[in-house]
Amino acid sequence: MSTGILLQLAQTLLAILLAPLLMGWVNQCRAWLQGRSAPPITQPYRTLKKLFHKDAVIAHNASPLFRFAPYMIFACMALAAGIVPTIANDLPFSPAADVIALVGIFALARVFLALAAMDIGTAFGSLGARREMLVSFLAEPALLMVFFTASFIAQSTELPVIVATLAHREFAIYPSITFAAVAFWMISVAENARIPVDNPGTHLELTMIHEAMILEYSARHLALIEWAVALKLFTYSALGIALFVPWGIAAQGDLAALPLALLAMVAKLLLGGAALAFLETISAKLRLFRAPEFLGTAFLLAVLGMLIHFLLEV
Amino acid sequence: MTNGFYSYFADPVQWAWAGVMFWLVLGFAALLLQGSQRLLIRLVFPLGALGALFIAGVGVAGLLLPASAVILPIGLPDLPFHLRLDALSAFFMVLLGGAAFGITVYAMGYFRNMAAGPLALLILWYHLFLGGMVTVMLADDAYAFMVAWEVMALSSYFLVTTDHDLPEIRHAGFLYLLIAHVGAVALLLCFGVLQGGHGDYTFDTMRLAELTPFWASAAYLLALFGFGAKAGIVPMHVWLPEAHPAAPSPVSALMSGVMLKTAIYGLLRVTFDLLNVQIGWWGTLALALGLITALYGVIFAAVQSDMKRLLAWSSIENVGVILAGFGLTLIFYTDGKGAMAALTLTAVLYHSINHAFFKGLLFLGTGAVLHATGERRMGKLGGLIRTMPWTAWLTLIGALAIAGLPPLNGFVSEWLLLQAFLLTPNLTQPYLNMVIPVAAASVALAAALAAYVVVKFYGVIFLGQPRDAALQHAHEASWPKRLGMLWLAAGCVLLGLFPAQVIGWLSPVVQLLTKQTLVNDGNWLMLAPVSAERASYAPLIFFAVVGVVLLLTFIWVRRVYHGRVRRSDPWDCGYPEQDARMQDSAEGFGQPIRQIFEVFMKVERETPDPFSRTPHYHGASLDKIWFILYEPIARLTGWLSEQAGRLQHGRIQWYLIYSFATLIFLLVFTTR
Amino acid sequence: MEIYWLLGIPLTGGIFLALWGCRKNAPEINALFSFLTLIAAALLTARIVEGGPMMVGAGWFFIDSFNVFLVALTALVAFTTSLFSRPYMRIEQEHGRLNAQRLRLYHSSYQIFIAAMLLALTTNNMGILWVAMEAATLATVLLVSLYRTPASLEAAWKYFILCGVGIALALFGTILLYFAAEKVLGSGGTALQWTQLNGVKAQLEPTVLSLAFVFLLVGYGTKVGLAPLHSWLPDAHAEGPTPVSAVLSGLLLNVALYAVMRSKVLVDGALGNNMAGNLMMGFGLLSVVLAAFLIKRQTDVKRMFAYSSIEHMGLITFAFGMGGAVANFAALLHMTMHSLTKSAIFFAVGHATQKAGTQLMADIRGLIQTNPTLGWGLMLGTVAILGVPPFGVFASEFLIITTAMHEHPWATPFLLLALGVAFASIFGKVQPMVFGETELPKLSYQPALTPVFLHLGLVLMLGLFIPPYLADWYRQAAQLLGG
Amino acid sequence: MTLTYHLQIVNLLAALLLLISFAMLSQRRIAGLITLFAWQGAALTASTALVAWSTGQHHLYYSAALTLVLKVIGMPWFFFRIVKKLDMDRDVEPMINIPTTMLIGIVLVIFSFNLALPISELSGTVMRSTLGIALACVLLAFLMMITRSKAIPQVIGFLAIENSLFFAATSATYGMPLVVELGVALDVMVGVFVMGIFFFQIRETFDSLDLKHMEKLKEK
Repeated sequence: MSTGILLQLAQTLLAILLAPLLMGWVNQCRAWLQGRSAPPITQPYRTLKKLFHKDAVIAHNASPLFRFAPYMIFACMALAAGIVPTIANDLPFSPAADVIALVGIFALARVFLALAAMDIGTAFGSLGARREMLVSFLAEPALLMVFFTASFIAQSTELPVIVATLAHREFAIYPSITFAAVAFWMISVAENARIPVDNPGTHLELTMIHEAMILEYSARHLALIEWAVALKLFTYSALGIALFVPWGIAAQGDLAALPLALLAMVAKLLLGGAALAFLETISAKLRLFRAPEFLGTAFLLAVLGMLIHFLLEV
Repeated sequence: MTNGFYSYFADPVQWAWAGVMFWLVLGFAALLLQGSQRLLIRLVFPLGALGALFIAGVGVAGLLLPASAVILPIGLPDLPFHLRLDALSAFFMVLLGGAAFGITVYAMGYFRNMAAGPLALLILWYHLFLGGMVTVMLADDAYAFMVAWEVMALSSYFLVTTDHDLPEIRHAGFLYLLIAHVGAVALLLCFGVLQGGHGDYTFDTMRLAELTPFWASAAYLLALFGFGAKAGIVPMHVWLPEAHPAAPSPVSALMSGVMLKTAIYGLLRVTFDLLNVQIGWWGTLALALGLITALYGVIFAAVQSDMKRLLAWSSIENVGVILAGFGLTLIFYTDGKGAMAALTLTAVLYHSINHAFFKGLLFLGTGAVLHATGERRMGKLGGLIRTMPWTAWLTLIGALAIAGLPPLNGFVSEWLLLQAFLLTPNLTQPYLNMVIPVAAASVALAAALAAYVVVKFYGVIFLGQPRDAALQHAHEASWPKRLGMLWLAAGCVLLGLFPAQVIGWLSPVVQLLTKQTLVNDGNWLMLAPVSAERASYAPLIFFAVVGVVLLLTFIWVRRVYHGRVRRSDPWDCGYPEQDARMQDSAEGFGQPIRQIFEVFMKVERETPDPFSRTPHYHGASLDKIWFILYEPIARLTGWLSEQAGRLQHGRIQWYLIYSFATLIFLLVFTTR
Repeated sequence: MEIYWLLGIPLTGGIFLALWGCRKNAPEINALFSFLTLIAAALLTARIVEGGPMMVGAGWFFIDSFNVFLVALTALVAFTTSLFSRPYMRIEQEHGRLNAQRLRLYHSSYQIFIAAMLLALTTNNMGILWVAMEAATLATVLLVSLYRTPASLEAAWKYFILCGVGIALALFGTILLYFAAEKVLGSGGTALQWTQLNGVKAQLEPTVLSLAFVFLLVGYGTKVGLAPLHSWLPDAHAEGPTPVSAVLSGLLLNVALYAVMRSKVLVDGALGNNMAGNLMMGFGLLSVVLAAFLIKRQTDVKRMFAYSSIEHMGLITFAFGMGGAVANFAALLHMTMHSLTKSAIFFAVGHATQKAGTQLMADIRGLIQTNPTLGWGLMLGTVAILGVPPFGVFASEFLIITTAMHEHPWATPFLLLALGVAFASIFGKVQPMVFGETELPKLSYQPALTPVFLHLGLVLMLGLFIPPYLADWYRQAAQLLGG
Repeated sequence: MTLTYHLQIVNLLAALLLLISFAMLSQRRIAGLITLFAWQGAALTASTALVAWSTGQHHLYYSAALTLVLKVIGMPWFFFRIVKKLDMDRDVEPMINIPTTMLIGIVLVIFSFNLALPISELSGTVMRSTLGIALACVLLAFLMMITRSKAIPQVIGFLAIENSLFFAATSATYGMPLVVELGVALDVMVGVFVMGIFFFQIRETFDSLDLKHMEKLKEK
């Protein structure tokens, strides 16, 4: 148990610390693929440092909610990162929240972000909030369906159990999982505000969703949000790994496997980040009202995956 | 029952009846106290609130003690009022009492400035309403049930039409009472079937009646129709978005939070208790109806621009979710999967009580806003979190709860329901476990849309810049109001944080209906309905972790860096001036949803002329069902009555011909 | 002995008022006589309650629990109506719509009308029953045309001709009855005595009796206002003075139905099948549905409530047609509730229309403002007549509908439809009359609302608690009707 | 055999009644109508008296006398007075033309005979077919009320119904109990009186006794 606690803390801290790195890695890959000279991989850390040092400038009419939100969001993401098994698989936190609760956590963070965005009452803020919720009301159930497919296979909604089933039982091919995987990729693209749904690198009012929400933030608040965003990306990648390529995650209580698991993790993350960057480079940003269609497709795929599970695998 | 005085107060059911009587006395006392308005506010409402607390207490007692019954000396000669308090009634009494306490305390503040005369009447109806609802839950024979049911409807109608000088409120009240009455007649027929020819209308005989599947189904469908009309199930929902907003906010809170649940109670009572046979397709039907209702409700909630209407539509959504859960319970139950039925039923009950609390809280919040600003249109509100922080923060709790966000109560019931859906592979009918995942998907969709609605609701009303100068001096809610909201908010939090305990309290009810109890595999702080292996959720840990991380981050930031803050104008990509008109209006926020789901709506839009000096935009998304279902019915009756009117021709010879023809016809008819 | 008082008092009252009716205090005298009648009725009732059915006057009068409760009801409503008509008629006179002569006519015919109804109820002789019914018609014809407006004349004329013809047919039925009876009982006075007939009903000739019942049903049914024989009813109710509408709706219809029921008992005995019952169910359903749809298009408040009377009479007839202990019980209960509620409504409506100076509902608004008590009286009365608990009308409707549901399920959709339509129409029209704004000033004088709330109070009480002796009374009556 | 002899006469009178009813149905002038009504009364009196004599039901003599006074002398005189007072002895335009009415009348007669057949089978009294005839008369009078559009003919039709009923009572059942008879007679008298009042009221309000002025009360 105590080792469990330690492991849990270690993993969570690790996630929190490594998350910006992943972000940096993705940006670097993108730069390479687009033939730009890339910023150093540690650029995100520098940005955070700079932001933390700055004085916070907030609007006159900003309410306490506005200042409270970044901490809330950061905390939620930290918890999420703590729950998803990245290297080890017996985590004292994980009973606290299964996959459904995980979706709940993301939703909580999102709602707070959207509310904070509306707090100042600028045109962009409410615009961003609206678009964010629009994206999420399709992405969230789709994500849930992806999880359901996995849970139907594993007969459980507990991430460790799912991972255990998928990784440590005898190897089986689940066609449903492939559908789920595609759906999951589309969802995570949308949820992490990446191309083709959103573009993290722009402030064009026609396109921006996530950026529009955080326009009013500065300094430490902005830093926390940026960090949370990185964490979110990390968590989603970890989730994808745990669900679809879980091999290598250390089983319950075998500490010997940990270093290996760590290596495997890093490798998968590098690959995943590269893949994300690649896909972002080759695809173009969608018009906003194509986004619901995009996510609708994701939702459909997820449900389809579940049905296929019932057709072929039960 | 032993003789002597104590026998009158021996059982919970008698305490409960005493509580009802207390309310009635209070109500009529109000008529006598018309002289002093202060007394009405300061004395009667608090007493009423205590009554609510007492009822809740009795409910708890009823959950712990065995069922008890009593026969009152009133009613029909062969059918005196039978009252019975079993676990099911007890649970709903807890729900009622708990919610009603907060609401009544709030009402103390809400009606503070009302003139004595109308106030006295309002108090009378208010307490009749409460008493009626409790009696519905206690009734153990058809007559008592129907009387209580209609008293509830009637008194709430009079409450809805408190401001009867506004025609639209009169219309709302009329529509409400009409649909309620039609539903009541359907229930009457349902009981007529249930009694199975014994000529005895006590629930005991109904339990014994052996109905053929056909008649059982008839009874079930009638009940579904009758109770559905009260619960606002699509397509009988049209009255709800009219009536709930029309009422004064505490009444809206009671209607949405509690009265709808009496319909759920009735449905459970009839289906699981009175009917001696259940059939699988009933559940499928209820599930389908529930999902349709849920999605329909939430979609329309998203496009409303009147805050109370929005809440009313979201009530429809929640009822839909509850009904879907009910249907799933029925499916499991008829499939012989007692344990799963137990889980699902737990979810249903849990969601019912949750909805009572957070919807009540939200309606009270809107009431406070309404009083402070005199404005119901969200397009004229905004930024109230600065002028009325108490209301704003308390409402935030309700909003997060209704959005089904952890660690609040809304999430727990949703979680349980989804867990139940995940159990469907064990069903024997193959087609069902194919279909039900899709059902799960739509429940999830509804939940996600609910989040959208909440952000719209809260963001537009409480955040942003005030859309109207007058809002600058909106005053904070008075203390009774705050206390009332505080109570309900506390309810939301506690129900969210201690699900294991709540489920423990629910178990007698579940036991009663499904002959099975839900075993919590987890410990006191962890909820694991089936097995810890399968699924678990520990809101306390969850809460603790989030809290701790939040705190640590805060301290860390302050320690390592600094907490300096500078105020300035909003940045907003450097646009020079930001006025309130630039924010999203309620319509604007709902626009994407409207665009996506336009098929369900009849959209009326008038966009301003580009050259007009005073541009104004009007958009309304109307319920299509009204136009494709209700208007034809109205037209048909109109046509029929026109035909009937032709008979009344005015010429006496014709009238003579009628008599003549009738006579001849009967002579022929009888001599055949 | 009471029986003679019962019939004598209103009769002398009629004559007295015919002679001295022009006095200033005629209304009080009227009320006084009605009150004495009420006392006589009460005594008679007490006698029956303790002594059981009894035959008076060499078998000319027969009182059992069936008609004694109608007697009590009639006397009560007659009294309350006379109370209501006191201020009402005074104001009519002040408004110059009536003069002393007319008032004299009104008062004396009012008393005679009551006498006739009581006679019809108490007599044991089917022939006398017919005579009394005709007399009741004649007594009210001139009341309907009291205002001498073209409309009231037309209404009265239709009332007179249609009911006259109907009654004539009833007479033919009676003759056939006698025709069948004399072969069993021999000709002479006793052959038309109900008790005698009831004794030998099994031996009566079926074909003749079925024929007789058709005539009796069509005849008395015209006065009950069963569709399609109802055409006179709305006109008469709408155009006559409101107190008259109240007694017509509240009492005359009951008495006519009473006549039908007396004959039904005999016919059932003779035929042994449910032919009579089926006919009544058919008429009942038709009336309920037709009335409901006709209510929808009313603009005149009294006319609307007249149609609602048709609807309720239809419901009662339907219940009687179903037969059986519960249904008969319910029907009797409904008779009581309907009389009390409907007359209460007419009282309230009377004041309202008098105040607004019109019977058009579109012009009557916001009674709650002009006089709250009156407004609430009308609102509660309407709610009660629409069968919303805890008012007693619901109690009977509850029994009727649930019984119908398991004995004649085919009929329930019609009932459901009709009740729904009626509710929508009536409530939708009354609500704006009671609620909302008005420019009329407050009511200047004190309206006679005691009767209204007395009736509603009774209805409310009976909805929640029916005293045991009253219940037994109903049960016995239900028994008599073949429950 | 006297009975059969009487029987024949009474049957003859019955036929006469039927004939008169038809005549009424076809009569256009009000005066003529009143006369026919008087004749009907006369026939009724005769038959009643005959039945009374042949069967020794003495109270039938009273009814006969009553009929004579009321329906042969009283009412016709009354009607003639009114007609003179309101001078309106003009053609009464029936709503349906006479031949059609006649045809319907014949159908009615056949119908009522069929109807009465089983009953008259078991009639213990001397008269067999009279009940059918009475019924036929009732229906014919009813038909007349339907087809006439003025007040007085309608009333006469009403009284004709009364007559036929009375005929049924006397011939088929040797008359009702006396009290009833008296009551009926009283009612009829009062009824006619009330009608008289009505005629004047109607006349002074609509200045005509045409019923087509009285079609205001209807569903809009």
